[in-house]
Amino acid sequence: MIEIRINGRGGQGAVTTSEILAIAAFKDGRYSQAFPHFGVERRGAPAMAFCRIDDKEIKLRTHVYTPDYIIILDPSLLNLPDTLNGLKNSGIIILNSKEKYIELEKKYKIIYVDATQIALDIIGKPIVNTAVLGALSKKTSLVSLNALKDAIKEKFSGELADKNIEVLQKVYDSTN
Amino acid sequence: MIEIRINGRGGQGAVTTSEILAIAAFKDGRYSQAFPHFGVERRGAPAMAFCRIDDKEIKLRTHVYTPDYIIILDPSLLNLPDTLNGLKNSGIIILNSKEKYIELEKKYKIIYVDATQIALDIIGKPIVNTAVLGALSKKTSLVSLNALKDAIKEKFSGELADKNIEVLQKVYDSTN
Amino acid sequence: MKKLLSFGTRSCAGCPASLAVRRILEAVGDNVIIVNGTSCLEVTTTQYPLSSWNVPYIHTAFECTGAVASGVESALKKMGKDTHVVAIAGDGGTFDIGLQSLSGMIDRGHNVLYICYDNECYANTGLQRSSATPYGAATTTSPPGKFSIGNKTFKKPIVQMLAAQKVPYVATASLAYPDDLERKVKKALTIKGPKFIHILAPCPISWRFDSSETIHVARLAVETGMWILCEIENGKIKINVTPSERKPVKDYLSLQGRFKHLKDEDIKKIQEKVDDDWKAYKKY
Amino acid sequence: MKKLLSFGTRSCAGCPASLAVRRILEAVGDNVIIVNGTSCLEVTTTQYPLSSWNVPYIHTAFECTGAVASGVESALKKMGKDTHVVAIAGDGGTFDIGLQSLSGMIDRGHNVLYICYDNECYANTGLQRSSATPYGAATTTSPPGKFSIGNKTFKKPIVQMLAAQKVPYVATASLAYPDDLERKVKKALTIKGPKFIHILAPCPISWRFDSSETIHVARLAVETGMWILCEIENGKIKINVTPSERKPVKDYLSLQGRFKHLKDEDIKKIQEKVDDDWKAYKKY
Amino acid sequence: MKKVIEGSHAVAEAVRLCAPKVIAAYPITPQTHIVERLSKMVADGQLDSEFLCVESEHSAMSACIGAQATGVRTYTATASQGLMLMHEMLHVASGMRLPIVINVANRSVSSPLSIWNDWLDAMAVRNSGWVQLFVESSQEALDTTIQAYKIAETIHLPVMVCIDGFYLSHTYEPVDIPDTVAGYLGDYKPKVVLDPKNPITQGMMAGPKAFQEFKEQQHRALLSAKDVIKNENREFNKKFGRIYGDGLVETYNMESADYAIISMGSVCGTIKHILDEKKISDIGLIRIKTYRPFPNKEIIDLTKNLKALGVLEKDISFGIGGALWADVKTFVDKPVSNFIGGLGGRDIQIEDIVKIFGTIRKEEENIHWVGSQLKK
Amino acid sequence: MKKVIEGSHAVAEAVRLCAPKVIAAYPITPQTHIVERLSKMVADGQLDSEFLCVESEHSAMSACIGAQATGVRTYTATASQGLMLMHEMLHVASGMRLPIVINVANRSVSSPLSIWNDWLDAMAVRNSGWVQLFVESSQEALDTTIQAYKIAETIHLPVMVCIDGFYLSHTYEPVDIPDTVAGYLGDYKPKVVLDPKNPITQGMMAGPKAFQEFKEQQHRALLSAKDVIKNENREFNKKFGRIYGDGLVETYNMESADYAIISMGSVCGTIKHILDEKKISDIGLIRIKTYRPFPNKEIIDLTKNLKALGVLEKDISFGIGGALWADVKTFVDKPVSNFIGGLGGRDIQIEDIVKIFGTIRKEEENIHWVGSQLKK
Amino acid sequence: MDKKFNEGAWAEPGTSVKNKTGSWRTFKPIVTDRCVGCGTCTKFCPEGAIKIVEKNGKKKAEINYDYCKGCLICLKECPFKAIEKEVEK
Amino acid sequence: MDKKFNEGAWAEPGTSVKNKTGSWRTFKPIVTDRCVGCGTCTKFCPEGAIKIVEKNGKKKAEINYDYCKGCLICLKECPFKAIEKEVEK
Ligand SMILES: Cc1ncc(C[n+]2csc(CCOP(=O)(O)OP(=O)(O)O)c2C)c(N)n1
Ligand SMILES: Cc1ncc(C[n+]2csc(CCOP(=O)(O)OP(=O)(O)O)c2C)c(N)n1
Ligand code: SF4
Ligand code: SF4
Ligand code: SF4
Ligand code: SF4
Ligand code: SF4
Ligand code: SF4
Ligand SMILES: [Mg+2]
Ligand SMILES: [Mg+2]
Repeated sequence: MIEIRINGRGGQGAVTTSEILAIAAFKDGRYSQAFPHFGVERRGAPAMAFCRIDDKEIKLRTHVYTPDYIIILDPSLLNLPDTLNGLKNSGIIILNSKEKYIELEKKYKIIYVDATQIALDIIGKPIVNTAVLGALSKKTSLVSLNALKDAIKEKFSGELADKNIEVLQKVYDSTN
Repeated sequence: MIEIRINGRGGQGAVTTSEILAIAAFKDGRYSQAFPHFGVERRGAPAMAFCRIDDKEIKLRTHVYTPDYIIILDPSLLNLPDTLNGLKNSGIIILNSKEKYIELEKKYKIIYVDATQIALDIIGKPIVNTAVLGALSKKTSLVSLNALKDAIKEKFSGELADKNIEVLQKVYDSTN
Repeated sequence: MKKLLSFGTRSCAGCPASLAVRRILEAVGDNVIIVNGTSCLEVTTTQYPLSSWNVPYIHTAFECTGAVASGVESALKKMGKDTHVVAIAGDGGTFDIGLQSLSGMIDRGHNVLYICYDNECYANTGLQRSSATPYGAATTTSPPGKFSIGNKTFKKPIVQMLAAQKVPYVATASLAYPDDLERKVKKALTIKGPKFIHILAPCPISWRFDSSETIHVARLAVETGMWILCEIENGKIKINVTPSERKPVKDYLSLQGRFKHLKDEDIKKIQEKVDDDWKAYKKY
Repeated sequence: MKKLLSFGTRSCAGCPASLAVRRILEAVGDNVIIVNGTSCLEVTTTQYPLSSWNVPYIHTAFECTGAVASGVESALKKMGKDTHVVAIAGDGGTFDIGLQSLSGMIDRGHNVLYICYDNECYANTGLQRSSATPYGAATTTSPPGKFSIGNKTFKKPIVQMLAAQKVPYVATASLAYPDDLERKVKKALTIKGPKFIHILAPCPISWRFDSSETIHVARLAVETGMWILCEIENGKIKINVTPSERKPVKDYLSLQGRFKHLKDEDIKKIQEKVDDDWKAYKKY
Repeated sequence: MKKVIEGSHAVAEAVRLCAPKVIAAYPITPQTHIVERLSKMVADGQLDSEFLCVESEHSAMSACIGAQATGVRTYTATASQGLMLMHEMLHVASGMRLPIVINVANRSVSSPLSIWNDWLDAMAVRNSGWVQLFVESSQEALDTTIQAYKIAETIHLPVMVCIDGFYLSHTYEPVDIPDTVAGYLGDYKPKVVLDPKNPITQGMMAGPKAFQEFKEQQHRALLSAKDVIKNENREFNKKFGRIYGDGLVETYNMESADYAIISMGSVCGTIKHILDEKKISDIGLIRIKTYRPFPNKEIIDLTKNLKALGVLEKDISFGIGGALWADVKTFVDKPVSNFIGGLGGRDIQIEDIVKIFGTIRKEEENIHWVGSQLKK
Repeated sequence: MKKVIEGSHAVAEAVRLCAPKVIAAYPITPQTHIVERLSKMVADGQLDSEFLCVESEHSAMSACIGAQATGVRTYTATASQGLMLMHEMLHVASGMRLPIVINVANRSVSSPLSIWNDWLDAMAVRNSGWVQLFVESSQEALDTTIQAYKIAETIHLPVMVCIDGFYLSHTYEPVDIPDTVAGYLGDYKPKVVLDPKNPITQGMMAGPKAFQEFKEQQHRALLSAKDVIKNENREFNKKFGRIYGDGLVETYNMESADYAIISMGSVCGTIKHILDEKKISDIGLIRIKTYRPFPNKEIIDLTKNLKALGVLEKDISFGIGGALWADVKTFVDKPVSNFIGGLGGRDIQIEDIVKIFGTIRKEEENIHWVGSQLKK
Repeated sequence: MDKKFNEGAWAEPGTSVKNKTGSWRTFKPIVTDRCVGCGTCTKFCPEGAIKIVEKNGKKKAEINYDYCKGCLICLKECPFKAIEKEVEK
Repeated sequence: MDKKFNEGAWAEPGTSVKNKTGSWRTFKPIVTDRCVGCGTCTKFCPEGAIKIVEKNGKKKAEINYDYCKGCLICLKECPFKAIEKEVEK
């Protein structure tokens, strides 16, 4: 079972990210589960969501304490003490950032993606969730590009879906 | 233990009758208990109240099913099937009525009192409860006249108390 | 025709609630569902296994007449049935504990005629103060005493409040004016959406007058101007009965035991309030 | 001076509720007890073990702000203390689930200033319709769709309803007019008995505008006449700001995501309602 | 002073003696006589309280919470539908640790509507964290209401004193009214209050990190009531010369008993009467006075040497059985029969109880509906 | 169709399939997503219902009662404070024998305020005469909500389907949504309705002569739900190929167990996971799906040969212990330890459960607070 | 009663006719010959116990004593003072 | 925590100062020299995070970045357009 945590800020779509990922993983023929770490904090405050992916039915319903992956939607979250909590030693970070975090790279594998810029370019708003998933898909075997596309179509509709797929494809193509 | 039931109509004061009786009995140095048979019926509908008197503490809290005495505040109640329910064989009826009920006298001892008339004369309203208790006091050893007077003073005040005591005395004096 | 409220209710002799319902049902007819809140009316007309109602009737609790009526009306709508829904509640169930439920029903625009019969107290539980109790009245929870003149607030102006919520039809009615009452009920039923009729219901027990005086007291309320017969349609008020010369409120108050402790100055205060109310109504 | 609402509330950036409270407390000072109903304000200012309040504060539940304030005020009275009681609740807690409790508080005449900050929905639970939600607005329980234009009712006229209940002082206020707001709070505190102030609270999250626009939207509400700044003292109304030329409501609506699905005819309907309201207010 | 007064008035006298500063109540049968009497006391200047005619029971409890949090003693009374309607606020009051006192004139719960006595109301709120005390007589109602303030203020939890509707609330019987409770119940001196001089925040949200501990504390505090109640039972006896078992349970005729009937409230008087009159020796009565916290240890001890028990109760926990029976069965490990009766005002008669005694002696375990008219 | 959707949306899909004509609801976290989705379905014409934005939960249940009594299927959902506020009307609904269906997205009860999951809400209303079903997964939430209508309409009692707030309501996972329930759930055909053609009276008062029998009938009807639930569990399986234990309880890993942990709801998933992962053989799980009526016989049978039990529950019945523990102890006569945890959203972690297993094996009987930070 | 095993407490319409409230009376209203059958009293009787009947070609109020509770509103309100009272026996 | 054995959940006043919401910002408002210290922005800041200070005899708005959430109301409402924004790092 793979456990993923998404760290973001209220309003940035950590929850949506986890949901799209779960939908996509299911479309890939696996079992999945996504859920928020629900608080009363408002837009702007640090927020979390969880996702589990497995080849068999997922019965476990605790929070995710020792994630295999952490997706970080906003580099400023790295300033907070808890952002990397529990990440497994072999764990992978998907980080939305223009800049590199060399110090951190010593400890963890980091996948960078400049999600904000790409989202601004294409959607016109800093909606980063599909972008980070694009990078995740490219660099890991966790979820396929096609499944993500289908998941986006299920979750969004019309223009918003199209644009998000564009973002996804762009990130996928440009990540290396 | 002596058990008494008061049968009247809503608004006629069956409950008050039982209460005055209980207060008076206690003033005579005995234990007592009074309580209504509470229904949702309104003024005019048949109504009941109960009273118990004993020389020791009264713990029993059921309704009264087999009264030793039945006080009937209104002779028309005799038309109803349940009015004499449960009266013990040796039981006594205190009946507010001008007229005699010869048939009934064959089965029960009846104490008559023209309470309505006396009350109308003195109080100006057909408030019959003290009148019937006056007759009860005169003809039985259940409760003393003085205790009833004190009870009336406790329950009513001012003119109303005075007039009720007048009624009581008058009934007491005229009953034979 | 079958009596829509049958014989044998358990209400007190001279009961204004029973009488009000007879007049209401006469106007409404039998294509109706009645929704009733806990009250004298409910308790005296339904006791298992007997019911006085010859029209479909539902009671659930005290504070939710508006909400239950909303549910009934919504179900009828979905069933495609064209049956009137008439909610009936007392003043306590309308001014106090059921106000919110009523206001919600109005807000959602349910097609319900809500009628409050107002005996100015919680009569069913034995005459406690409600916010419909008039100034100075003795009730068991606003008793007069060394430190109390009786009820110290003026009656909540429910009609104005509901008119302010833009109920399309709001009216007051009196048992002493049965034709006016029936006309208003009929008129209300022609209007789609929420409607409110407020009937003064002089209660011999709670107000302490002889049971034969119910209508007399109801009439005096109108003649002294303590009860203003009016209709407010889409915010426009129409006064139905303007006494050529209003009798002094004392005539009304002195008939009732609940006011017998009042002093002249208290009565004056009440008279002034009535005079002010008339001024306000006329201006409106 | 110590900030009476301290730093570190958990409200969203651009929150009108936090801002309203800052203005209110500036006017009230520190001799006050705050009674708050469940709402964004409560949830974002008190979470054990941290509180943002530097004045005594109590929250109990959602629907009973008026009743809790009544209890606090009664206790103070008996203790002989001269402390203000200010109740603060959202529109849901005032127009809907707390209306009855408020009306009861008014009826009993408690010396409480009750302030409703109105973000026109249940914001704390994520933007559901309340009876303060304006016509046409999209909320999660009044979503637009094939069979729905969004919210199908007009805003409940709470100010008129409470004025009709004869609250001695009722006023509306706007975050864009902070001096007017503070003046009204101060004035209200000079009046004995229940007082009500209604503050429009444009919420960037629920209304869907940028967090920097809170004041801009609040001002547009006044300039388009959708929000009428007024005071009603003992039934007499005074309009505080009359825009020389009212801007079209479209200016206000088009800034907000919640109205973006509206068609021109819907906007026309809203414009007409505003025009009518102004007529009514002027006549009043 | 000893007088024959109504149970409701006995309660009102107790409240007058404890002198709450704020009383907020809404009328409901059979609670009305209590609050009517209190209104009159206030109107006449015998009691210096604010009496709030609130617009619902939800608001009655809310106003008490507001006033108590501000720093004064409060009081309310209700029954049945009223108790149901304030249910939410019962949890708030106990969670906020406010020592409010309520009298419940126990009455059934709708639907069907019933204004008559049973315990469906109190049992439906037994999870709300209040101390729940059931009394047998008007005297005990008065005494217990006074003790309730003491208990509540000691453990910082609200207390509910249950008196059977009509059976106690509307019954006149001799009651001794103390002249004063001054030497027993001191002034109310809360520590956490709403005060501009020390502007603390009350009634907060608590997140997953802290919430559970507050509930554990609350449970502990409620359990600690057992000792407090026992103690107050003794203290009260010292001052006023009246005592009720050990405060938690009272036993009667248990000296040579092989069996016991367990019950609460006024029907225990009837049971005592029968035990006396019929000179029964093999059956005793265990009257539970303190229902919450539940006197589990006491009941285990008292029943240790018995052959079988019967629980007589005026309530039903639908889909399981009598609530009191289930509580007893939770701790007692021998045949316990359940007798559900007196619902909606059905009078439990002498013959009913005699029959119950017979069934208990059979040492079976079944649920019986007292006087049922339904086919089996 | 099998999709990854939110638990709340799974419930909404179930409701859509059952097509109640009137839905009345008031928002409260974590129930909101259910009713928001239903609003949207109505707005889009996917569901032909009146959606009433009522002004409180008390009114939500009242409106459902009114509509159901008029003759249509109804629905509402709530949680926590909302369930408390409608408590009075829960009793009215069951007493009136109206087959209303509610989903409760279980959340704690104030004070302190908590928006997070536990069962304090559902447990506080366990006396109200409703069938109470607890589910483990979103799929079960969907399936059980459909069955709820069938059960309710068969026994003429309302049904409450409890789903853990957030843990289920806000979780996305694969759910199979049936195309139709037409072959399973027929049209709603009540006999006693408000209709001018047959103008009967509903919601009456009943005096002492009749009231108790109505409650006895109601209790019997609720007990009769056991067979109905078992049957619907099988019928549903025939139509849709999914089954949950025998409908009352579900067992897991009990084949060679000496001990069992008894619990309800979503945490059972975690327990199953641990039993699997750690290949535990001496401990099994008994998941109670039907909490009311209480499956006493089933539990007695299943535990007959066990050495000891543990009850894990997210609630506390103040002054006595866990409510579920007390229920189990009422019928089971061996050491049963009580583990109270997960209150106010405290996450019950894998280590917590491992520890619980250890304690159960000790065969003691105590009340433990899972992860307590308080001193003993 | 068992037949209602699966139903709440409901009642057939108008069954309270079984409840003969005539027995509640203290005073009994008597319609005298002064009655002209104007019908006023019928609108004011809380029990609905008065109806107008034709007798010998004349309209006249008739009181249903099975249900009349004796409130005497009719007596008070009759514009022709056509109703008198007597004490009920 | 045990000390509160007999108390509900209550809090000391103003303790939320511990909750530094400055970390929530996406954009950071910067007061430029165009500021004349008119104070308008202080009445509109939902966080109460702006105060007017004297610097070199000139009044000027000062933002408390520990708590400013970056809503940019101040930027929008400043009559002198004296506030600018930058992306938070
Ligand atoms: C929640 C609740 N509280 C209290 C009651 C008790 N109660 C029943 S009827 C009633 C009085 C009703 O007053 P009103 O609505 O004015 O009708 P009336 O009895 O005067 O006809 C009261 C207080 C109740 N049934 N439910
Ligand atoms: C009885 C009850 N029902 C529902 C809720 C859930 N709830 C908490 S706050 C809230 C919304 C409050 O709306 P409003 O009063 O307008 O304040 P806002 O959140 O918009 O600031 C709701 C529905 C609750 N706490 N209690
Ligand atoms: S108390 Fe008044 S309203 Fe109630 S039944 Fe009697 S007369 Fe009618
Ligand atoms: S949702 Fe609106 S009102 Fe609520 S905290 Fe956020 S900005 Fe403030
Ligand atoms: S009794 Fe009087 S009121 Fe009645 S019909 Fe005859 S004349 Fe008319
Ligand atoms: S006395 Fe009253 S009840 Fe009898 S007929 Fe006349 S009005 Fe009707
Ligand atoms: S920043 Fe602008 S609004 Fe603020 S003080 Fe300076 S000039 Fe005034
Ligand atoms: S950006 Fe917003 S929070 Fe920050 S100082 Fe400006 S107004 Fe205040
Ligand atoms: Mg009334
Ligand atoms: Mg709001």
